[in-house]
Amino acid sequence: MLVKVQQEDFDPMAEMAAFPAGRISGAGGVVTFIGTVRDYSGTAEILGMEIEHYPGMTERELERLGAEAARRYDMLDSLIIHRYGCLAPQDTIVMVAVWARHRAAAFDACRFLIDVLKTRAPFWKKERTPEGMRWVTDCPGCRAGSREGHTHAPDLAHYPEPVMK
Amino acid sequence: MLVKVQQEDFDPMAEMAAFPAGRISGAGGVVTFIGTVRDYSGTAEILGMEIEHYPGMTERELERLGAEAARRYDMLDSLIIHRYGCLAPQDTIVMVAVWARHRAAAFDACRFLIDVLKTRAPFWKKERTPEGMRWVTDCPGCRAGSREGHTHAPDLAHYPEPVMK
Amino acid sequence: MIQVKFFASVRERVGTEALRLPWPERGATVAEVLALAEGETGVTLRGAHVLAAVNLQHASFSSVVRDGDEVAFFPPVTGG
Amino acid sequence: MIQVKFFASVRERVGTEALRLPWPERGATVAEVLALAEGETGVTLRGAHVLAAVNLQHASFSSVVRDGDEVAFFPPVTGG
Repeated sequence: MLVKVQQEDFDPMAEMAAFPAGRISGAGGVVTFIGTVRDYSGTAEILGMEIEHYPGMTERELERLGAEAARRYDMLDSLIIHRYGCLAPQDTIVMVAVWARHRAAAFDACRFLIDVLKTRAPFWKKERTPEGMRWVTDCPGCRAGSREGHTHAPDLAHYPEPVMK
Repeated sequence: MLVKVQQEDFDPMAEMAAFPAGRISGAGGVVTFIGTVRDYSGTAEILGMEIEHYPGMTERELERLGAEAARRYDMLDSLIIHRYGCLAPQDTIVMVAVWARHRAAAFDACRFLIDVLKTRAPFWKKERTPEGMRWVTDCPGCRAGSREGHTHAPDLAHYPEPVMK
Repeated sequence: MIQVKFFASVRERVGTEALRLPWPERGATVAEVLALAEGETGVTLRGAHVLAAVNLQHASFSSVVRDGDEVAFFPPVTGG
Repeated sequence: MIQVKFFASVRERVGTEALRLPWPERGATVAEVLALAEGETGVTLRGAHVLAAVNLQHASFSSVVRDGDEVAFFPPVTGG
Protein backbone atom coordinates (compact mmCIF):
# COMPACT_ATOMS: atom_id res chain seq x y z
CA MET A 1 0.00 0.00 0.00
CA LEU A 2 1.12 3.53 -0.72
CA VAL A 3 -0.09 6.53 1.27
CA LYS A 4 0.75 10.17 0.55
CA VAL A 5 -0.41 13.18 2.56
CA GLN A 6 0.70 16.32 0.82
CA GLN A 7 0.04 19.97 0.20
CA GLU A 8 0.98 19.86 -3.50
CA ASP A 9 -1.49 19.19 -6.28
CA PHE A 10 -1.05 15.87 -8.10
CA ASP A 11 -1.99 14.14 -11.33
CA PRO A 12 -3.98 11.02 -10.45
CA MET A 13 -3.11 9.15 -13.63
CA ALA A 14 0.59 9.94 -13.34
CA GLU A 15 0.48 8.64 -9.78
CA MET A 16 -1.20 5.46 -10.98
CA ALA A 17 1.27 5.05 -13.82
CA ALA A 18 4.14 5.43 -11.33
CA PHE A 19 2.77 2.75 -9.00
CA PRO A 20 5.27 -0.14 -8.72
CA ALA A 21 4.16 -2.57 -11.46
CA GLY A 22 5.40 -5.63 -9.59
CA ARG A 23 2.92 -5.04 -6.79
CA ILE A 24 -0.09 -5.02 -9.09
CA SER A 25 0.91 -7.61 -11.68
CA GLY A 26 -2.07 -9.81 -12.43
CA ALA A 27 -4.52 -6.95 -11.97
CA GLY A 28 -7.58 -7.21 -14.19
CA GLY A 29 -8.75 -3.77 -13.25
CA VAL A 30 -8.35 -0.72 -11.10
CA VAL A 31 -11.14 1.30 -9.50
CA THR A 32 -10.36 4.91 -8.69
CA PHE A 33 -12.22 7.50 -6.71
CA ILE A 34 -11.13 11.10 -7.22
CA GLY A 35 -12.74 13.70 -4.97
CA THR A 36 -12.77 17.37 -5.91
CA VAL A 37 -13.67 20.63 -4.20
CA ARG A 38 -17.21 21.62 -5.10
CA ASP A 39 -18.09 25.25 -5.69
CA TYR A 40 -21.21 24.99 -3.55
CA SER A 41 -22.17 23.42 -0.24
CA GLY A 42 -25.79 23.40 0.67
CA THR A 43 -26.91 26.80 -0.56
CA ALA A 44 -23.59 28.59 -0.04
CA GLU A 45 -21.07 29.46 -2.69
CA ILE A 46 -17.64 28.03 -1.91
CA LEU A 47 -14.67 30.21 -2.85
CA GLY A 48 -12.06 27.86 -1.50
CA MET A 49 -11.16 25.47 1.25
CA GLU A 50 -8.51 25.00 3.91
CA ILE A 51 -7.79 21.48 5.05
CA GLU A 52 -6.14 20.96 8.41
CA HIS A 53 -4.73 17.60 9.42
CA TYR A 54 -2.89 15.85 12.23
CA PRO A 55 0.61 15.15 10.89
CA GLY A 56 1.77 11.70 11.81
CA MET A 57 -1.61 10.37 12.82
CA THR A 58 -3.00 10.96 9.33
CA GLU A 59 -0.43 8.79 7.61
CA ARG A 60 -0.69 6.14 10.29
CA GLU A 61 -4.48 5.99 10.15
CA LEU A 62 -4.53 5.81 6.34
CA GLU A 63 -2.02 2.96 6.45
CA ARG A 64 -4.17 1.12 8.95
CA LEU A 65 -7.20 1.56 6.68
CA GLY A 66 -5.22 0.30 3.67
CA ALA A 67 -4.18 -2.78 5.62
CA GLU A 68 -7.74 -3.35 6.79
CA ALA A 69 -9.02 -3.16 3.19
CA ALA A 70 -6.40 -5.69 2.10
CA ARG A 71 -7.50 -8.00 4.91
CA ARG A 72 -11.16 -7.76 3.91
CA TYR A 73 -10.98 -7.92 0.12
CA ASP A 74 -9.19 -9.96 -2.52
CA MET A 75 -7.23 -6.98 -3.76
CA LEU A 76 -3.65 -6.60 -4.92
CA ASP A 77 -2.68 -3.14 -3.68
CA SER A 78 -3.94 0.36 -2.97
CA LEU A 79 -2.88 3.97 -3.34
CA ILE A 80 -4.27 6.80 -1.21
CA ILE A 81 -3.33 10.44 -1.74
CA HIS A 82 -4.92 13.21 0.34
CA ARG A 83 -4.08 16.89 0.23
CA TYR A 84 -4.10 19.48 2.98
CA GLY A 85 -3.68 23.26 2.95
CA CYS A 86 -5.46 25.77 0.72
CA LEU A 87 -7.51 24.41 -2.17
CA ALA A 88 -9.66 26.08 -4.81
CA PRO A 89 -12.91 24.82 -6.36
CA GLN A 90 -12.28 21.98 -8.83
CA ASP A 91 -8.99 21.11 -7.10
CA THR A 92 -8.44 17.44 -6.37
CA ILE A 93 -8.62 16.70 -2.63
CA VAL A 94 -8.24 12.96 -2.51
CA MET A 95 -7.70 9.91 -4.66
CA VAL A 96 -8.10 6.27 -3.74
CA ALA A 97 -7.08 3.57 -6.24
CA VAL A 98 -7.44 -0.17 -5.73
CA TRP A 99 -6.04 -2.82 -8.05
CA ALA A 100 -7.52 -6.32 -8.00
CA ARG A 101 -7.67 -9.43 -10.10
CA HIS A 102 -11.43 -9.01 -10.40
CA ARG A 103 -13.48 -5.87 -10.50
CA ALA A 104 -15.89 -6.69 -7.67
CA ALA A 105 -13.11 -6.65 -5.07
CA ALA A 106 -11.68 -3.46 -6.56
CA PHE A 107 -15.05 -1.69 -6.30
CA ASP A 108 -15.71 -2.97 -2.78
CA ALA A 109 -12.27 -2.10 -1.45
CA CYS A 110 -12.17 1.37 -3.05
CA ARG A 111 -15.56 2.23 -1.65
CA PHE A 112 -14.65 0.86 1.76
CA LEU A 113 -11.50 2.98 1.81
CA ILE A 114 -13.13 6.27 0.92
CA ASP A 115 -16.02 5.59 3.31
CA VAL A 116 -13.83 4.81 6.31
CA LEU A 117 -11.32 7.52 5.41
CA LYS A 118 -14.13 10.04 5.81
CA THR A 119 -14.93 8.80 9.30
CA ARG A 120 -11.42 8.06 10.60
CA ALA A 121 -8.63 10.02 8.91
CA PRO A 122 -7.87 13.21 10.90
CA PHE A 123 -8.61 15.89 8.30
CA TRP A 124 -10.83 18.89 8.88
CA LYS A 125 -12.25 21.12 6.15
CA LYS A 126 -12.90 24.81 6.51
CA GLU A 127 -14.84 26.44 3.69
CA ARG A 128 -14.32 29.98 2.47
CA THR A 129 -17.70 31.50 1.53
CA PRO A 130 -18.72 35.07 0.69
CA GLU A 131 -19.87 35.30 4.36
CA GLY A 132 -16.51 34.15 5.73
CA MET A 133 -14.82 30.96 6.85
CA ARG A 134 -16.77 28.07 8.38
CA TRP A 135 -15.83 24.61 9.53
CA VAL A 136 -17.47 21.74 7.70
CA THR A 137 -19.38 19.52 10.10
CA ASP A 138 -20.64 16.20 8.91
CA CYS A 139 -22.68 15.41 12.00
CA PRO A 140 -26.47 15.85 11.62
CA GLY A 141 -26.63 16.83 15.32
CA CYS A 142 -23.96 19.46 14.79
CA ARG A 143 -25.70 20.79 11.71
CA ALA A 144 -28.91 21.07 13.75
CA GLY A 145 -27.04 23.15 16.30
CA SER A 146 -27.43 20.64 19.13
CA ARG A 147 -24.53 20.55 21.53
CA GLU A 148 -25.69 18.22 24.26
CA GLY A 149 -28.42 16.10 22.72
CA HIS A 150 -26.24 13.69 20.80
CA THR A 151 -22.89 12.00 21.03
CA HIS A 152 -19.75 11.60 18.98
CA ALA A 153 -18.52 8.51 20.69
CA PRO A 154 -18.12 6.02 17.84
CA ASP A 155 -17.20 2.47 18.71
CA LEU A 156 -13.58 2.91 17.76
CA ALA A 157 -12.73 -0.73 18.19
CA HIS A 158 -14.67 -1.55 15.03
CA TYR A 159 -14.57 -0.21 11.54
CA PRO A 160 -17.85 0.31 9.77
CA GLU A 161 -18.91 -2.73 7.85
CA PRO A 162 -17.91 -2.57 4.21
CA VAL A 163 -20.45 -2.31 1.43
CA MET A 164 -20.65 -5.92 0.36
CA LYS A 165 -21.37 -7.02 -3.19
CA MET B 1 -22.73 10.81 -22.04
CA LEU B 2 -19.72 10.13 -24.21
CA VAL B 3 -19.06 6.73 -25.82
CA LYS B 4 -15.99 5.80 -27.82
CA VAL B 5 -15.33 2.45 -29.48
CA GLN B 6 -11.85 2.46 -30.93
CA GLN B 7 -8.85 0.40 -31.93
CA GLU B 8 -6.28 2.92 -30.65
CA ASP B 9 -4.83 2.89 -27.17
CA PHE B 10 -5.86 5.82 -24.95
CA ASP B 11 -4.81 7.64 -21.80
CA PRO B 12 -7.67 7.43 -19.30
CA MET B 13 -6.69 10.58 -17.39
CA ALA B 14 -6.24 12.61 -20.57
CA GLU B 15 -9.70 11.47 -21.65
CA MET B 16 -11.14 12.52 -18.29
CA ALA B 17 -9.34 15.85 -18.43
CA ALA B 18 -10.77 16.45 -21.92
CA PHE B 19 -14.34 15.73 -20.82
CA PRO B 20 -16.52 18.84 -21.31
CA ALA B 21 -16.31 20.66 -17.97
CA GLY B 22 -19.76 22.20 -18.30
CA ARG B 23 -21.38 18.77 -18.26
CA ILE B 24 -19.81 17.79 -14.95
CA SER B 25 -19.77 21.08 -13.08
CA GLY B 26 -20.83 20.51 -9.50
CA ALA B 27 -19.22 17.06 -9.40
CA GLY B 28 -17.89 16.15 -5.97
CA GLY B 29 -16.19 13.07 -7.28
CA VAL B 30 -15.56 10.72 -10.15
CA VAL B 31 -15.34 6.95 -9.96
CA THR B 32 -13.37 5.23 -12.68
CA PHE B 33 -12.99 1.61 -13.62
CA ILE B 34 -10.08 0.77 -15.90
CA GLY B 35 -9.89 -2.80 -17.19
CA THR B 36 -6.64 -4.26 -18.46
CA VAL B 37 -5.57 -7.42 -20.28
CA ARG B 38 -4.34 -9.99 -17.77
CA ASP B 39 -1.39 -12.19 -18.64
CA TYR B 40 -3.18 -15.31 -17.39
CA SER B 41 -6.67 -16.79 -17.64
CA GLY B 42 -7.41 -19.78 -15.50
CA THR B 43 -4.17 -21.72 -15.73
CA ALA B 44 -3.19 -20.56 -19.21
CA GLU B 45 -0.63 -17.94 -20.07
CA ILE B 46 -2.11 -15.16 -22.22
CA LEU B 47 0.17 -13.75 -24.92
CA GLY B 48 -2.39 -11.35 -26.31
CA MET B 49 -6.01 -10.84 -27.17
CA GLU B 50 -8.17 -10.01 -30.17
CA ILE B 51 -11.43 -8.25 -29.54
CA GLU B 52 -14.14 -8.46 -32.18
CA HIS B 53 -17.17 -6.23 -32.04
CA TYR B 54 -20.37 -5.39 -33.92
CA PRO B 55 -19.82 -1.93 -35.37
CA GLY B 56 -22.88 0.25 -34.98
CA MET B 57 -24.61 -1.97 -32.45
CA THR B 58 -21.76 -1.55 -29.97
CA GLU B 59 -22.00 2.24 -29.86
CA ARG B 60 -25.76 2.12 -29.76
CA GLU B 61 -25.86 -0.39 -26.92
CA LEU B 62 -23.28 1.52 -24.86
CA GLU B 63 -25.29 4.72 -25.33
CA ARG B 64 -28.41 2.91 -24.15
CA LEU B 65 -26.56 1.69 -21.06
CA GLY B 66 -25.26 5.18 -20.34
CA ALA B 67 -28.79 6.57 -20.57
CA GLU B 68 -30.09 3.79 -18.34
CA ALA B 69 -27.43 4.55 -15.69
CA ALA B 70 -28.37 8.25 -15.78
CA ARG B 71 -32.02 7.28 -15.29
CA ARG B 72 -31.22 5.09 -12.28
CA TYR B 73 -28.64 7.15 -10.42
CA ASP B 74 -28.16 10.76 -9.37
CA MET B 75 -25.14 11.18 -11.62
CA LEU B 76 -23.97 14.08 -13.75
CA ASP B 77 -22.39 12.36 -16.75
CA SER B 78 -20.46 9.30 -17.92
CA LEU B 79 -17.65 8.35 -20.25
CA ILE B 80 -17.20 4.88 -21.70
CA ILE B 81 -14.25 3.92 -23.90
CA HIS B 82 -13.82 0.35 -25.16
CA ARG B 83 -11.12 -0.91 -27.51
CA TYR B 84 -11.27 -3.62 -30.14
CA GLY B 85 -8.59 -5.25 -32.27
CA CYS B 86 -5.27 -6.73 -31.10
CA LEU B 87 -4.22 -6.06 -27.51
CA ALA B 88 -1.22 -7.13 -25.46
CA PRO B 89 -1.08 -8.01 -21.76
CA GLN B 90 -1.32 -4.88 -19.57
CA ASP B 91 -3.07 -2.97 -22.35
CA THR B 92 -6.15 -1.04 -21.34
CA ILE B 93 -9.33 -2.60 -22.73
CA VAL B 94 -12.05 -0.46 -21.24
CA MET B 95 -12.64 2.53 -19.06
CA VAL B 96 -15.86 3.70 -17.45
CA ALA B 97 -15.95 7.02 -15.60
CA VAL B 98 -18.95 8.47 -13.78
CA TRP B 99 -19.14 11.97 -12.31
CA ALA B 100 -21.66 12.71 -9.57
CA ARG B 101 -22.36 15.23 -6.87
CA HIS B 102 -21.93 12.52 -4.26
CA ARG B 103 -19.71 9.50 -4.27
CA ALA B 104 -22.36 6.86 -3.59
CA ALA B 105 -24.11 7.51 -6.89
CA ALA B 106 -20.77 7.59 -8.73
CA PHE B 107 -19.79 4.19 -7.32
CA ASP B 108 -23.21 2.67 -8.00
CA ALA B 109 -23.46 3.99 -11.55
CA CYS B 110 -19.88 3.04 -12.50
CA ARG B 111 -20.36 -0.48 -11.22
CA PHE B 112 -23.72 -0.78 -12.93
CA LEU B 113 -22.20 0.32 -16.23
CA ILE B 114 -19.28 -2.10 -16.23
CA ASP B 115 -21.53 -4.96 -15.04
CA VAL B 116 -24.15 -4.48 -17.74
CA LEU B 117 -21.56 -3.66 -20.38
CA LYS B 118 -20.14 -7.14 -19.84
CA THR B 119 -23.52 -8.77 -20.42
CA ARG B 120 -24.88 -6.56 -23.22
CA ALA B 121 -22.22 -4.80 -25.31
CA PRO B 122 -21.40 -6.87 -28.41
CA PHE B 123 -17.70 -7.51 -27.89
CA TRP B 124 -16.02 -10.92 -28.07
CA LYS B 125 -12.56 -11.71 -26.77
CA LYS B 126 -10.23 -14.28 -28.28
CA GLU B 127 -7.14 -15.10 -26.26
CA ARG B 128 -3.77 -15.98 -27.74
CA THR B 129 -2.13 -18.68 -25.61
CA PRO B 130 0.96 -20.85 -26.19
CA GLU B 131 -1.50 -23.55 -27.34
CA GLY B 132 -3.21 -21.28 -29.86
CA MET B 133 -6.21 -18.99 -30.08
CA ARG B 134 -9.36 -19.59 -28.06
CA TRP B 135 -12.60 -17.69 -27.62
CA VAL B 136 -13.35 -16.48 -24.15
CA THR B 137 -16.67 -17.84 -22.91
CA ASP B 138 -18.21 -16.43 -19.79
CA CYS B 139 -20.99 -18.99 -19.50
CA PRO B 140 -20.53 -21.69 -16.84
CA GLY B 141 -22.44 -24.10 -19.06
CA CYS B 142 -20.15 -23.35 -21.99
CA ARG B 143 -17.08 -23.73 -19.81
CA ALA B 144 -18.40 -27.15 -18.74
CA GLY B 145 -18.68 -28.11 -22.41
CA SER B 146 -22.47 -28.48 -22.31
CA ARG B 147 -24.21 -27.53 -25.54
CA GLU B 148 -27.82 -28.48 -24.93
CA GLY B 149 -28.28 -28.57 -21.19
CA HIS B 150 -28.54 -24.87 -20.59
CA THR B 151 -29.77 -21.77 -22.29
CA HIS B 152 -28.53 -18.35 -23.30
CA ALA B 153 -31.90 -16.73 -23.55
CA PRO B 154 -31.64 -13.77 -21.15
CA ASP B 155 -34.72 -11.72 -20.54
CA LEU B 156 -33.67 -8.94 -22.82
CA ALA B 157 -36.53 -6.68 -21.84
CA HIS B 158 -34.89 -6.09 -18.49
CA TYR B 159 -31.46 -4.99 -17.46
CA PRO B 160 -29.91 -6.69 -14.48
CA GLU B 161 -30.69 -4.92 -11.27
CA PRO B 162 -27.95 -2.55 -10.19
CA VAL B 163 -25.85 -3.16 -7.12
CA MET B 164 -27.63 -0.94 -4.65
CA LYS B 165 -25.94 0.78 -1.75
CA MET C 1 -34.43 -9.03 -48.39
CA ILE C 2 -32.89 -9.78 -45.01
CA GLN C 3 -29.30 -8.99 -44.21
CA VAL C 4 -27.82 -11.65 -41.88
CA LYS C 5 -24.56 -11.13 -40.01
CA PHE C 6 -22.50 -13.53 -37.92
CA PHE C 7 -19.93 -12.66 -35.26
CA ALA C 8 -17.10 -14.30 -33.32
CA SER C 9 -17.31 -18.09 -32.85
CA VAL C 10 -20.65 -18.20 -34.70
CA ARG C 11 -19.04 -16.47 -37.69
CA GLU C 12 -16.20 -18.99 -37.63
CA ARG C 13 -18.57 -21.95 -37.50
CA VAL C 14 -20.71 -20.65 -40.31
CA GLY C 15 -17.62 -19.72 -42.32
CA THR C 16 -18.94 -16.36 -43.48
CA GLU C 17 -19.56 -12.89 -42.07
CA ALA C 18 -22.80 -12.13 -43.82
CA LEU C 19 -25.60 -13.51 -45.95
CA ARG C 20 -28.46 -12.00 -47.89
CA LEU C 21 -31.70 -13.96 -47.68
CA PRO C 22 -34.75 -13.32 -49.81
CA TRP C 23 -37.67 -11.91 -47.85
CA PRO C 24 -40.20 -14.69 -47.11
CA GLU C 25 -43.53 -13.20 -48.18
CA ARG C 26 -45.41 -14.76 -45.23
CA GLY C 27 -43.07 -12.96 -42.76
CA ALA C 28 -40.57 -14.47 -40.35
CA THR C 29 -39.37 -14.49 -36.77
CA VAL C 30 -35.69 -14.45 -35.73
CA ALA C 31 -35.94 -18.23 -35.23
CA GLU C 32 -37.20 -18.64 -38.78
CA VAL C 33 -34.41 -16.44 -40.14
CA LEU C 34 -31.93 -18.65 -38.30
CA ALA C 35 -33.51 -21.74 -39.92
CA LEU C 36 -33.24 -20.12 -43.35
CA ALA C 37 -29.59 -19.25 -42.65
CA GLU C 38 -28.92 -22.82 -41.56
CA GLY C 39 -30.43 -24.08 -44.80
CA GLU C 40 -28.30 -21.67 -46.82
CA THR C 41 -25.01 -22.48 -45.08
CA GLY C 42 -25.57 -26.10 -44.13
CA VAL C 43 -24.40 -25.34 -40.59
CA THR C 44 -26.68 -26.03 -37.61
CA LEU C 45 -26.63 -23.28 -35.01
CA ARG C 46 -29.80 -24.05 -33.11
CA GLY C 47 -29.12 -25.46 -29.65
CA ALA C 48 -25.72 -23.83 -29.56
CA HIS C 49 -25.13 -20.66 -27.60
CA VAL C 50 -26.46 -18.18 -30.05
CA LEU C 51 -27.93 -14.79 -29.27
CA ALA C 52 -29.60 -12.52 -31.80
CA ALA C 53 -29.99 -8.86 -32.59
CA VAL C 54 -32.38 -7.14 -35.01
CA ASN C 55 -31.40 -3.74 -36.38
CA LEU C 56 -28.57 -3.33 -33.82
CA GLN C 57 -30.69 -4.21 -30.80
CA HIS C 58 -30.74 -7.40 -28.74
CA ALA C 59 -33.76 -9.47 -29.75
CA SER C 60 -35.39 -12.73 -28.71
CA PHE C 61 -35.86 -15.61 -31.13
CA SER C 62 -39.59 -14.95 -31.23
CA SER C 63 -39.12 -11.34 -32.40
CA VAL C 64 -40.74 -10.52 -35.72
CA VAL C 65 -38.41 -9.61 -38.59
CA ARG C 66 -39.42 -7.20 -41.33
CA ASP C 67 -38.31 -6.86 -44.93
CA GLY C 68 -34.99 -4.98 -45.00
CA ASP C 69 -34.04 -5.79 -41.42
CA GLU C 70 -30.51 -6.68 -40.38
CA VAL C 71 -30.45 -9.82 -38.22
CA ALA C 72 -27.26 -10.82 -36.40
CA PHE C 73 -26.31 -14.05 -34.64
CA PHE C 74 -23.47 -14.27 -32.13
CA PRO C 75 -22.32 -16.04 -28.98
CA PRO C 76 -22.71 -14.55 -25.47
CA VAL C 77 -20.73 -11.34 -25.30
CA THR C 78 -17.43 -11.20 -23.40
CA GLY C 79 -16.36 -7.56 -23.43
CA GLY C 80 -15.27 -5.33 -20.61
CA MET D 1 4.54 14.92 31.34
CA ILE D 2 1.65 14.73 28.89
CA GLN D 3 1.71 16.45 25.53
CA VAL D 4 -1.78 17.71 24.60
CA LYS D 5 -2.70 18.82 21.09
CA PHE D 6 -5.82 20.50 19.75
CA PHE D 7 -7.03 20.57 16.17
CA ALA D 8 -9.49 22.46 13.97
CA SER D 9 -12.50 24.06 15.73
CA VAL D 10 -11.35 22.66 19.09
CA ARG D 11 -7.97 24.35 18.62
CA GLU D 12 -9.71 27.64 17.79
CA ARG D 13 -11.95 27.44 20.86
CA VAL D 14 -9.06 26.61 23.17
CA GLY D 15 -6.92 29.28 21.54
CA THR D 16 -3.77 27.20 21.44
CA GLU D 17 -2.34 24.28 19.46
CA ALA D 18 -0.62 22.44 22.27
CA LEU D 19 -0.15 22.22 26.03
CA ARG D 20 2.24 20.39 28.27
CA LEU D 21 0.65 19.03 31.43
CA PRO D 22 2.56 17.60 34.38
CA TRP D 23 2.05 13.86 34.75
CA PRO D 24 -0.46 13.16 37.57
CA GLU D 25 1.26 10.56 39.73
CA ARG D 26 -1.97 8.61 40.35
CA GLY D 27 -2.41 8.11 36.55
CA ALA D 28 -5.12 9.45 34.28
CA THR D 29 -7.67 8.57 31.63
CA VAL D 30 -8.31 10.60 28.48
CA ALA D 31 -11.33 12.15 30.24
CA GLU D 32 -9.12 13.21 33.14
CA VAL D 33 -6.54 14.70 30.79
CA LEU D 34 -9.34 16.69 29.16
CA ALA D 35 -10.40 17.97 32.61
CA LEU D 36 -6.81 19.00 33.37
CA ALA D 37 -6.61 20.80 30.02
CA GLU D 38 -9.89 22.56 30.70
CA GLY D 39 -8.49 23.74 34.04
CA GLU D 40 -5.32 24.98 32.39
CA THR D 41 -7.04 26.85 29.54
CA GLY D 42 -10.29 27.87 31.24
CA VAL D 43 -12.25 26.59 28.23
CA THR D 44 -14.89 23.90 28.69
CA LEU D 45 -14.81 21.23 25.98
CA ARG D 46 -16.81 18.46 27.65
CA GLY D 47 -20.24 18.00 26.11
CA ALA D 48 -19.09 19.51 22.84
CA HIS D 49 -18.24 17.32 19.87
CA VAL D 50 -14.79 16.28 20.85
CA LEU D 51 -12.99 13.11 19.85
CA ALA D 52 -9.63 11.99 21.18
CA ALA D 53 -6.48 10.20 20.08
CA VAL D 54 -3.62 8.83 22.16
CA ASN D 55 -0.24 8.44 20.51
CA LEU D 56 -1.69 8.95 17.00
CA GLN D 57 -4.51 6.44 17.42
CA HIS D 58 -8.21 7.05 17.97
CA ALA D 59 -9.03 6.49 21.64
CA SER D 60 -12.08 6.53 23.87
CA PHE D 61 -12.41 8.86 26.83
CA SER D 62 -11.94 5.94 29.19
CA SER D 63 -8.56 4.98 27.69
CA VAL D 64 -5.66 5.02 30.14
CA VAL D 65 -2.94 7.61 29.47
CA ARG D 66 0.70 6.97 30.40
CA ASP D 67 3.52 9.35 31.25
CA GLY D 68 4.97 10.76 28.04
CA ASP D 69 1.86 10.08 25.94
CA GLU D 70 0.57 12.51 23.31
CA VAL D 71 -3.16 13.12 23.73
CA ALA D 72 -5.09 15.00 21.05
CA PHE D 73 -8.60 16.47 21.04
CA PHE D 74 -10.46 17.38 17.87
CA PRO D 75 -13.94 17.57 16.31
CA PRO D 76 -15.40 14.83 14.10
CA VAL D 77 -13.20 14.46 11.02
CA THR D 78 -14.38 15.78 7.64
CA GLY D 79 -11.77 14.64 5.13
CA GLY D 80 -12.20 12.88 1.80
